[in-house]
Amino acid sequence: MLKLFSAFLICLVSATNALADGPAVDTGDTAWVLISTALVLLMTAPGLALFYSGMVRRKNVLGTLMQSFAVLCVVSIQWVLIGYSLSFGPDRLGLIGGFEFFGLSGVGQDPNPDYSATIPHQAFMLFQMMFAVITPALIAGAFAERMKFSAFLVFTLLWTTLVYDPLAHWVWGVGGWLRVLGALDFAGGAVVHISSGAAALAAALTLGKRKGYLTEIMPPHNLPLTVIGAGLLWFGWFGFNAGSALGANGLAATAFLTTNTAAAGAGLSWMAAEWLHRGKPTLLGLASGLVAGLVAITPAAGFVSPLSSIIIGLAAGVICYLSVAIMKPLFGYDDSLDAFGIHGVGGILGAVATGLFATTVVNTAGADGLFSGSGALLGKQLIAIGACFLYSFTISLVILKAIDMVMGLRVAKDDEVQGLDITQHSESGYSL
Amino acid sequence: MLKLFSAFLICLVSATNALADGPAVDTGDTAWVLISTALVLLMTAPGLALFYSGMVRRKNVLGTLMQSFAVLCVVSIQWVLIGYSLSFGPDRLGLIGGFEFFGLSGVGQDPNPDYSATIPHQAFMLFQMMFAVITPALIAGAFAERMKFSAFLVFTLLWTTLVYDPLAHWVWGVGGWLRVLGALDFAGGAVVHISSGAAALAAALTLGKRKGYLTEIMPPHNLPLTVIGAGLLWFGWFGFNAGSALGANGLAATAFLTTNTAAAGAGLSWMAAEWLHRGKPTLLGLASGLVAGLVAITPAAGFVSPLSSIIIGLAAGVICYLSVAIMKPLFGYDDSLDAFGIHGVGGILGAVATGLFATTVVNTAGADGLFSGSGALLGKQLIAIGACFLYSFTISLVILKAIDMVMGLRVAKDDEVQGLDITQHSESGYSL
Amino acid sequence: MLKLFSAFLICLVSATNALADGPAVDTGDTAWVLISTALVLLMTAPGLALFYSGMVRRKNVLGTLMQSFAVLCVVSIQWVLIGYSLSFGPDRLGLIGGFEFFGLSGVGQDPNPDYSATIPHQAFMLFQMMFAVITPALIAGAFAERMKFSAFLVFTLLWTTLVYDPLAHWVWGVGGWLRVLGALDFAGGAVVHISSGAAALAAALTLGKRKGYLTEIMPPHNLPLTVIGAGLLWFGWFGFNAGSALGANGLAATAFLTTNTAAAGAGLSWMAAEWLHRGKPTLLGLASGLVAGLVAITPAAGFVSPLSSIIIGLAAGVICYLSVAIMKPLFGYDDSLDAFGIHGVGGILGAVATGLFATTVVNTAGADGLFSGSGALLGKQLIAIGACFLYSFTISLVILKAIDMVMGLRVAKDDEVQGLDITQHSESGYSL
Amino acid sequence: MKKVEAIIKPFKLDEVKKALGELNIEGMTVTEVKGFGRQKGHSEIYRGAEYMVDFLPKVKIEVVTSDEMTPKVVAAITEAARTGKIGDGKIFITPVDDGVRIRTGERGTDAL
Amino acid sequence: MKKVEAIIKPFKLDEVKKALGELNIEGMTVTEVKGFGRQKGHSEIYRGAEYMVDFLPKVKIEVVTSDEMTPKVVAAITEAARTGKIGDGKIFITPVDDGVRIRTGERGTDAL
Amino acid sequence: MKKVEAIIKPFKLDEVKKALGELNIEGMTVTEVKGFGRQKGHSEIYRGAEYMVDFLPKVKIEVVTSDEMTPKVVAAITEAARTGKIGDGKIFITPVDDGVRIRTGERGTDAL
Ligand SMILES: Nc1ncnc2c1ncn2[C@@H]1O[C@H](COP(=O)(O)OP(=O)(O)O)[C@@H](O)[C@H]1O
Ligand SMILES: Nc1ncnc2c1ncn2[C@@H]1O[C@H](COP(=O)(O)OP(=O)(O)O)[C@@H](O)[C@H]1O
Ligand SMILES: Nc1ncnc2c1ncn2[C@@H]1O[C@H](COP(=O)(O)OP(=O)(O)O)[C@@H](O)[C@H]1O
Repeated sequence: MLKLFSAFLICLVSATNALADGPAVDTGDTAWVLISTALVLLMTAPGLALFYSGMVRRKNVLGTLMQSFAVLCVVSIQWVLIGYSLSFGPDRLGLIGGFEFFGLSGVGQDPNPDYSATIPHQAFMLFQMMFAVITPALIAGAFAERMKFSAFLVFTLLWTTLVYDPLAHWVWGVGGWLRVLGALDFAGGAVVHISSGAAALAAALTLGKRKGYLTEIMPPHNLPLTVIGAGLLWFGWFGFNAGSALGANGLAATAFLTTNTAAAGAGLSWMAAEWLHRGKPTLLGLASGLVAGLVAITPAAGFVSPLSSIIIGLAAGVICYLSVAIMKPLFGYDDSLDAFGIHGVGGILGAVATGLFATTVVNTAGADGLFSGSGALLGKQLIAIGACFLYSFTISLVILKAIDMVMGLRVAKDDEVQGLDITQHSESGYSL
Repeated sequence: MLKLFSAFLICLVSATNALADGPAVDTGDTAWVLISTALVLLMTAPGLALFYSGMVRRKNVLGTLMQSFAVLCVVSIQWVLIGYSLSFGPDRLGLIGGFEFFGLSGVGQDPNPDYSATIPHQAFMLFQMMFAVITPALIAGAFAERMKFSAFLVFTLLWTTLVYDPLAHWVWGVGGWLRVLGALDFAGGAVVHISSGAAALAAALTLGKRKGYLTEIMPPHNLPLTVIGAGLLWFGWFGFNAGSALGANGLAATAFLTTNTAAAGAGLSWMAAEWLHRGKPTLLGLASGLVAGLVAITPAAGFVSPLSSIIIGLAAGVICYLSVAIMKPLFGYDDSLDAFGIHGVGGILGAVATGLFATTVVNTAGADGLFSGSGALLGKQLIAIGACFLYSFTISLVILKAIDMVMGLRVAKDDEVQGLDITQHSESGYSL
Repeated sequence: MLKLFSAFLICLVSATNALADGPAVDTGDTAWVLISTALVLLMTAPGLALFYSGMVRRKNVLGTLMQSFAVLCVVSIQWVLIGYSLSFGPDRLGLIGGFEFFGLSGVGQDPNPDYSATIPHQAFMLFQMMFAVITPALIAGAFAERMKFSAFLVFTLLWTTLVYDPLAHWVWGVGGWLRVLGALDFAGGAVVHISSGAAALAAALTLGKRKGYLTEIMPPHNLPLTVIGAGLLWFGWFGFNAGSALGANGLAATAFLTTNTAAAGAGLSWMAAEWLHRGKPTLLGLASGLVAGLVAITPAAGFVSPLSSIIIGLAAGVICYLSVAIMKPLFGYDDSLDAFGIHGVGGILGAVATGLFATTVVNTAGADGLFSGSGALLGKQLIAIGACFLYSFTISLVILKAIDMVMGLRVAKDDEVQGLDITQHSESGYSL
Repeated sequence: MKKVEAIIKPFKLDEVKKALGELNIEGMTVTEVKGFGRQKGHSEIYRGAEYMVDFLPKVKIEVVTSDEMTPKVVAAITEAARTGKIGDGKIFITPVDDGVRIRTGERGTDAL
Repeated sequence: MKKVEAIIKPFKLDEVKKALGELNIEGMTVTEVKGFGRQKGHSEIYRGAEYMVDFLPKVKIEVVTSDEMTPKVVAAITEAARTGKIGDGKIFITPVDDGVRIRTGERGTDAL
Repeated sequence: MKKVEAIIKPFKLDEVKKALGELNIEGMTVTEVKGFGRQKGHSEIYRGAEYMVDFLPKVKIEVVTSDEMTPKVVAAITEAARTGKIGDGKIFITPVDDGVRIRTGERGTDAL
């Protein structure tokens, strides 16, 4: 803490060592990464905020929106102070980054060639920040409509620091053990989606079901909000995936393309699955499917061909549908907005698919997957999936239990009935 | 089909011939085209989806949103598999592209200098994809609130393949007969707006009026949605028009500028026309007007001066207003959300205006129009307008009649009364 | 007028002197400034339009949306015809720009090195246009729910021409007296926020309170709209601030970073202040706070370190909260949506903070503030604040009084009760 | 005085209003309600889960009228609101002791 | 027991509530309704087409009260809701056989 | 015939519907209303200003039924809607002169 504070003081005065001598910044790459960063922010707020809040009941619309916005604020600060350093600071044992970048000391306007030689180090840091922001916001889907806001804030801060930051280091940090192992994760299939999905499952189990779950009808209160959110997610995901090329180049174009086709394929296949299963093609189904496709293509986006991405998308739509419509009722947990069912399941699917479909023809910096003749990658992907899932699930469980003991996770029964908006925030969403 | 499938297999393995030797990619141009591509996606979903769905009655909000999203999914796949090849594949007789690009075979990370020498071929293909996506989505305005969803899916697929792809080839494909002729269409006045407008008219005539049209009040159910859509359309249209410069250069700046002023002028002039005619300046009028201005400037954006664009905008607002408020009731067709009245009429207006206002002072790759002393261009524009309108109108009519015979175009009377949301999708938009 | 018209004719024919010889355009910088321009448009419409319209009562939702959209249309035209020239045309006495750029004559595709050597002059002009657009739209928050639409149009045109254009020249125009003095305003703290805040106060005082103010409950009618707006404002503000670097470089990254952290800090600190003061953390509070943080960082964004930006953000959230929750009721004016309380107060705070926290370590083109050892800058900042506030306040008052005498500012009592939507625009927002 | 209270299908409102207009009925009050009855509802599907929604949107029209007019009003509504299909709705006639026009203070049938 | 049912202009609700409070009326039920009457509606314009909207937003207040209180309640509402302009609304008084407080099962005026 | 009019807490609607179903009551009409009573409201905070909201969301159920059934209906609602906490709501029983089934023109209890 003292260390942090002195780093803070130093930075305040000496600031961001904005020298002008290092490797040259490419303006095109920088423009692309900056706009991609903005796009990923848009995914969280208002994108995900709307996607989720349209699905809850009217009385919880603000509480749900609030979660995404609060995460954005909290993690934006955490990342600058400690998160970036824990994730991307000099390696310690393959497990975590060191303190060197605390308070962004040493993170300036020049490129850091370890991560991106053509854009300002701050631009790389900002792009990564938005990934750290969206991940805990995704988890909130699992415990929608019943978590105390104060507990949520504490959870966000702890989870980001204890789960997200180490995982980001494992997979993306120079020296991180999964990176060294050779597991591929183009834009965060494991770091973002598997980790948030595993935490979501832990949260759904720890918090328990909503009052009235499966006995009362809980239809989405405002599907147009959800659909605006889905549209913004699709739009923003181009920043997420194609931005992960860290430059405006051919690889970015390929990642953009695979992202788009996977989303389209999964939107259609979820719709088709529900049509066959329930007799009607629904808009919420199409929207859920396209998100599932975006999730599944995330780890693979820069490693697979366009046609492979269609297959990944088609599979993601069907499999996530089954996990949500069949598996969830079977086991009976209340993953309210399907954070596990879509991000957990879709993320695992995508990580496996990367092991199957990756090809060095698309990206020489990648690897060849099973269908290009090599099984090694698939093995590494399975290790990465297992490690990320288990680590996130376990630590999330510990954090949640601890918070529950100290301050309680769940709002009072009466408050749940009255809704989060009035009881947690003293506001009403609408007076239409 | 077999051919397609083998092309598919080849691509899956050998993928996107991502070599690194061709003409160099410019990162700034690539950043601009990629973000422009994302902007055009945003225009369709959620932009147009919201613009349209706010105008329908509450009971059809999801059905209307669904159309734009479904088009996005369907055409994203169609374009990768066959659409791009039919539009931009090697020319056959000036009428259609060949099979060479099926499944994106040969469409890789290197530039294709035939179309854009400074960005990856895949980026050009993606940018064009989003144009193919939005066009059939526009048509849906004409038959809002009454078309069967299954019929809509079939229509979208057929129309894109049989109408859009050939027209894109005629106007923009190397060797396309209208391109060879010298007709100018900077960003799709003919390909996108005239073609969708003509199809919209065909659809309004084929499907017939909504139950209660002109006898019942059918006010927009949620104008804020429409206005969010209008704002996103304006924003996205910078990608549509300025992105059509295919680079981040002076021409892009000019196209950006003419786009903005035309939208502003048309928003004001529609508002003023309605104010004079009906006594009040309406928000829906201003929003409709700005879209009309965006439509009208589309073919002209990179060929005319800023002040010309103001004039084009002012004209578009008034003329589209008259077509919607005077012409439509006169003839009595039910172009429900004025897809013909705004996109057809505005597109024709813009193509004519290009023949009048174009000047090589703005763009040496363009041509001089009537007001710069040459009548030749205007003649070519009229040929292009006529050809595109007639082709689209005729084929659309044939497609619609065929679908009607095979599976029926229109929902049952009772279903129309109950609304598309419940009868087609088993969902409700709101439980507020 | 005649002059204007002939300039107009010349431009129409000779157009935008689109030569190809001047200093070279950098594609990356151009891509960044064009997309930033689009982002700032998005801030006004639909961003600010939604932010404001969600807070009014249902009966005024369209009237409030209409104001932002109408400003966008009116100022887009005004800027092309005269505004840009008055602001950035060759200097006259340090006070105003000359007529040289009327009708954009001489504003072409080549860079104008006076302002930006690496992007087309038109791109610079467009970027500045969007600042001129948003500023009067901000003021509308002060007189929401009671101004005549016709009076609003006249006010917008006069205010932009008589207040905004000169102020932009003072601060940013080559030769402008505040620029010469050395006052710093990175992205418009004084030009945009202090000027609109001062005008807002003048408007709140001139128009008087809404009927029922403080006696009736006037809760926001649709907070999700407000929150969508807040999200779009955050997203767009990256264009506003980081775009003000006028290139895709390290400075843009720093401005992006300070913008984000200030918004996050202020969102949290407003929330915390309200939590302490009223016992609940509200979503409207968090959203208001983040906007306050964005306002406060605007003048400082490219001059201060990331950690300073957190402090500025934290301060902005608390101080703007106090101005809105304590100062406003104390004095009893009805600044309905807190245009003065957030933009005026936040803008002043930011300009002062620039004088305190600025450091040449971050930006050599900047200056050192008090905490880097030099008090001179702070003095200049205070002069700039005083001059901009007083000029805007005084002229705004004169304009408003004049309009009131000629045509009346305020709708009739009965119309206020019935709402602007029906009485000014003959429309209803919803029929849900 | 009687209050005639009709619960009808929403899309029949215009026709009923017109029919009442022909009787020179100059006032009525309309409420959006949800009806439960023999007419069956519809199912809705959200993420693969199917719900039965058995409350249907209906419109309630209230007309207070003189005893003499009551049968005519009932007849007019019955005719205008009928489609012949299940769910057409009900009319209930209830007694009203008195009425007041707030603006003038008029009482009884003068208040209508 | 009587039910006093008043249809008033929405912005008068607060004043009426206050006036009833002064009578120690401690309960009421409020519904948003649409009214059709002598007060003319307004026109709306969508893409150049003009519609007459003749249903106006009104608020219905229902107060069940004892027979003795009824005239006072009626008087209080009449006074508080009056603007003197057309469309101020109506009050209807209807008989109530009995009332129950669900929480306690109390009956009659005790239930109020 | 009587109209039984119950104002209850919204989340009790399903239980009340079920309880009525057990009595073979096959029709009812439901309205969203706002209630004011002994149950206190909640405060809302907007930009530091605190408002008291004393109107609470309630649901009004109307069931028209025969005189014989009326006590049973009242009892069923009372039981199903009770939580024992303040604000559970009221039931009012009012007389109905006649009823009509619009579809068939049936009258009286046949219309139900
Ligand atoms: N006993 C009742 N009390 C109050 N409202 C009723 C009653 N029965 C029916 N309704 C209302 O009348 C509507 C139509 O009734 P329903 O049984 O569906 O068809 P029908 O009118 O053809 O008999 C219902 O939706 C409900 O609103
Ligand atoms: N006969 C009636 N039955 C039921 N409601 C009525 C009747 N007449 C009027 N109303 C209600 O009273 C409101 C006011 O009536 P209106 O004729 O406009 O003005 P006024 O109350 O001044 O006579 C109407 O909007 C309607 O809701
Ligand atoms: N006199 C009344 N007339 C009409 N409705 C009433 C009356 N008193 C109460 N109500 C309704 O009943 C609801 C519950 O009343 P309240 O006094 O809060 O609790 P309780 O039912 O436990 O006595 C109120 O919200 C209101 O809708």
